[in-house]
Amino acid sequence: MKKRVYLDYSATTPMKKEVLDEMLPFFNVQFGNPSSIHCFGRENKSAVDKARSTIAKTLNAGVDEIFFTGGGSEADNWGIKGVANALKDKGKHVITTKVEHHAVLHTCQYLEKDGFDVTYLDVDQYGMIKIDELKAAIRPDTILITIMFANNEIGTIQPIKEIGKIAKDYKITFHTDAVQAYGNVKIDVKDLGIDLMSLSAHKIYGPKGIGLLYIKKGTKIHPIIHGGAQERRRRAGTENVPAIVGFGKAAELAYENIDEHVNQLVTLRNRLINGLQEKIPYIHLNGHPTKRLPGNCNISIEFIEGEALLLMLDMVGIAGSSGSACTSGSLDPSHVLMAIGLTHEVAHGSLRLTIGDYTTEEDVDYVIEQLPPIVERLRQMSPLYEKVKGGR
Amino acid sequence: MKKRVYLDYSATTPMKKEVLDEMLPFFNVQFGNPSSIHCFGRENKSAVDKARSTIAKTLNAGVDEIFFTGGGSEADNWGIKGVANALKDKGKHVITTKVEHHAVLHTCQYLEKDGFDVTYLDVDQYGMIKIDELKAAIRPDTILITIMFANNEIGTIQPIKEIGKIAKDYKITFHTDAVQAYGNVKIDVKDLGIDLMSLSAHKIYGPKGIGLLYIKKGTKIHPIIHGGAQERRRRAGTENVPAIVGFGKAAELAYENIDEHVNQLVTLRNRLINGLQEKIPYIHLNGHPTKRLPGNCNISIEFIEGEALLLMLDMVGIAGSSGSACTSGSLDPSHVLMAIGLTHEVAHGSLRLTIGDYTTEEDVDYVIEQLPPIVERLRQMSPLYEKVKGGR
Amino acid sequence: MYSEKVMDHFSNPRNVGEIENADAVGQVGNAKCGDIMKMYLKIEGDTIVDVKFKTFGCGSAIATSSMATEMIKGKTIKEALNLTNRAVAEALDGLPPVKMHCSVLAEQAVKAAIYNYAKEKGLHFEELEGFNPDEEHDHHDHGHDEEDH
Ligand SMILES: Cc1ncc(COP(=O)(O)O)c(C=O)c1O
Ligand SMILES: Cc1ncc(COP(=O)(O)O)c(C=O)c1O
Ligand code: FES
Ligand code: FES
Repeated sequence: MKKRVYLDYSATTPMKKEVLDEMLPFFNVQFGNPSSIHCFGRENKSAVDKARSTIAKTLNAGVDEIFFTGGGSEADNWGIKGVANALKDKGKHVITTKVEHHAVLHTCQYLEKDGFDVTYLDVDQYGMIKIDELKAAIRPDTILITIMFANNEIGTIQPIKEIGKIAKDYKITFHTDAVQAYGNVKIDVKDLGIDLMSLSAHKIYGPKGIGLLYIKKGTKIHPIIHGGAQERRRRAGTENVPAIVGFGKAAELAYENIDEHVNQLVTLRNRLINGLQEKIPYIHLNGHPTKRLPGNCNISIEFIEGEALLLMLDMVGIAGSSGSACTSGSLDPSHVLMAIGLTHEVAHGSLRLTIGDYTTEEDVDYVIEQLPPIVERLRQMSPLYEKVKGGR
Repeated sequence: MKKRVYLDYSATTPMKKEVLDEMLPFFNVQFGNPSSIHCFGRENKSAVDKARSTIAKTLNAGVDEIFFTGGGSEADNWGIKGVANALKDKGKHVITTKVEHHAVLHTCQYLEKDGFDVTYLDVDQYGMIKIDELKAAIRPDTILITIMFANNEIGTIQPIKEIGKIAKDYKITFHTDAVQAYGNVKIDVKDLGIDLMSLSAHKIYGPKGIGLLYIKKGTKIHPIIHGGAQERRRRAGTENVPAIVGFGKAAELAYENIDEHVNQLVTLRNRLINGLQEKIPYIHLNGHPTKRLPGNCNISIEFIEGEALLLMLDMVGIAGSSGSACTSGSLDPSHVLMAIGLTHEVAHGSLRLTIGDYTTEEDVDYVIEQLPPIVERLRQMSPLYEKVKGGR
Repeated sequence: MYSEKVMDHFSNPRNVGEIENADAVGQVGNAKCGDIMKMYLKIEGDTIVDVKFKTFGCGSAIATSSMATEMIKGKTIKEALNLTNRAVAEALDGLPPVKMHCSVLAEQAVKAAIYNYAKEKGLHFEELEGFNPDEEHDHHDHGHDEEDH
């Protein structure tokens, strides 16, 4: 078989075998509806409770503060719209950033159509918000601050504890999208002052289609999926028992040796970044040099375009992703790369390679070997490159 | 092992082995994100497309009219709130029934808080709406009719084609919750005049946590989960590939021999109903005698209470469900049983046994043998029963 | 996502490069996605005897550039001016709807080169009437959002 190197762990991860094994009985043996009174249901209720408590422990949260959803996007939508609807009589101003995931950004834009006012904070060249600007944006009618924990494209980790403190001082609800941070950063919701937090299992070697919203006790929020009395009446729908069980197992695995996992990722990532920087001219790293996700390498490769690059990498078996307009179907280059001040052209040539638990040193070296000639080939085709070769 | 007879197929079903087998590779081999450009993603995109097309065929729908969701409840919420938000400038009146699933009912109640006006149609003793009353309820500002295809408690199947015709005549969007009907009734969305329809995979031997909303081309509807560009920009969130693939397989199996499946269920169900009616006095069938789901048996057993009954059945390994307040956590007896005119006491003593593909004649006979003594025991404890024995 | 032909022209693009002392050079940018294409023509009489391109753009942009150069090489100027983006896309066995706009780049780059050539030589081509090489073209179809936006 052709060599295949998966470096798109931020997009999604393979499920760990231990996770699948844990899930299997719940598909067709212990399949009952946990809301049912009979034993087919009851035994499932305790499996769900166990997963909930495992996850709660990894966050220093209470078991009654964890609410399962159909994924990270639903959790983001719920956190934001749920608070906006619950507090709209108090105020209609929301603060977020320009670098949020679309699940947050588009939800905020929808709120704007609905009469809310949203401030989108700028970020610096590393993708960091400025605490002063956050403070300055706060108004008497601000009801919600939603700022992501770690960025999915460039990996930058925001100063969550400082934000939490400000939110608390001003008595504003604080939501954070921690979909990328979970499993890669230690998170103590109490210590960080988080009121609401979105997570998704498929980013931590768990199943797709399951996420959760952490809701600090006492936080005012409406449901967005109405119906049955599941999740203590806050999120309707028959519990996705196998997925919840899998999420619990994945969370357990992620946090039982997180230090080791982080070290391994950082080592491999630095090898990759250094290797590429040595071999390819006119490239630079996006995101913060140190306050970044352990597995994230996002580089801009000047004079070339991301989709073409991904296609060529795919031909040699390397799977990555790009912030190029041409890959997104939306025709605008990544809003994150634009927000950190890249030009259209440079944003186009960005490549995100994200490392995970199954990445090996060999994989990294294979990329360091394969990427330079591909870049060179594309640059030879590029009208932008001529000038440089002549000019510089 | 103790005998275990599962007769709660309307609550949820075990996943078929063929469904699980089809899903397995997508957990950790073909695990890519279908939105990605590389081969890990692309091969998944075609798996999703295939499932979408299989399901579309069972409904006589277009592939571009199927939108996957995180379950039946989300689909109901989306169908209703999505249309309400899209059409609120045209009107704010919605028509539904008193016997809808909570996912519809509570969503409509939420709309009422939001300034919408909702008419809840009555039903007759069999749980059927009256077409005249539907027509009479229509107003110039009616934007949506949402009436379930088949009832989850009593199994009654509504006159969907007539409703579809009226909706069309009056140019009102028509949504139907077909979560219980799918796989048990042949559904041709074009012929029936359905604009929007909610389905859920776990009721047809597919996975939990996956459903869909059928959206007829051209229907005006807003998203409720905003974010990424998945599902043609209408429902954000990384596609739950294994679950979608499983849903597709379950749909295929459900419709490849639906006539046989229905016959088998009807035969067993009638055996159960007749057997119980012969052996137990003071019981009667709820729901329509003929226009009902093939696997549904819902009987009211006078003078006893449902939770106690379920617990005793559970002790002999029989899993059923009840419309009793005591099982629901809400303390109100089933709104469906109240709507068909049962008294509080009688509603309390209702038992729903739902038959499915793995139910055998033996299972049915076991229930016919076990239930009468249990009922007798509970009746002996009941103060209501004394009077009857004395009086009649 | 892409047809085999697109992938072929993408991975083995024909006529990549520059022509020294080209008779005609045109460069256009795509307003939609910010991509750039540059076309070099060698013209003898009214025939295009050689053509080369350089493209900063996606797989589809590279493949359409390559295909367009093949389709106009050896053709007359008039024939080249009649090349439409649809014809290029068809020759590639089609493009995904969101990628149709990339093929517009190829059509425009050819036109831009000939436009510059005509201006320099004082020639007039009725096919170029109303053509403005600096105008950012935006009128071609691409994948559309659903009705609800
Ligand atoms: C009629 C009906 N509608 C909606 C639902 C909700 O579906 P889900 O559990 O997939 O959210 C159910 C089942 O619980 C149902 O029976
Ligand atoms: C930061 C961030 N938020 C939200 C999401 C959405 O999560 P999901 O795909 O589970 O809906 C993702 C991943 O896609 C993400 O990276
Ligand atoms: S050139 Fe950018 S999308 Fe094709
Ligand atoms: S008597 Fe206990 S809940 Fe009904």
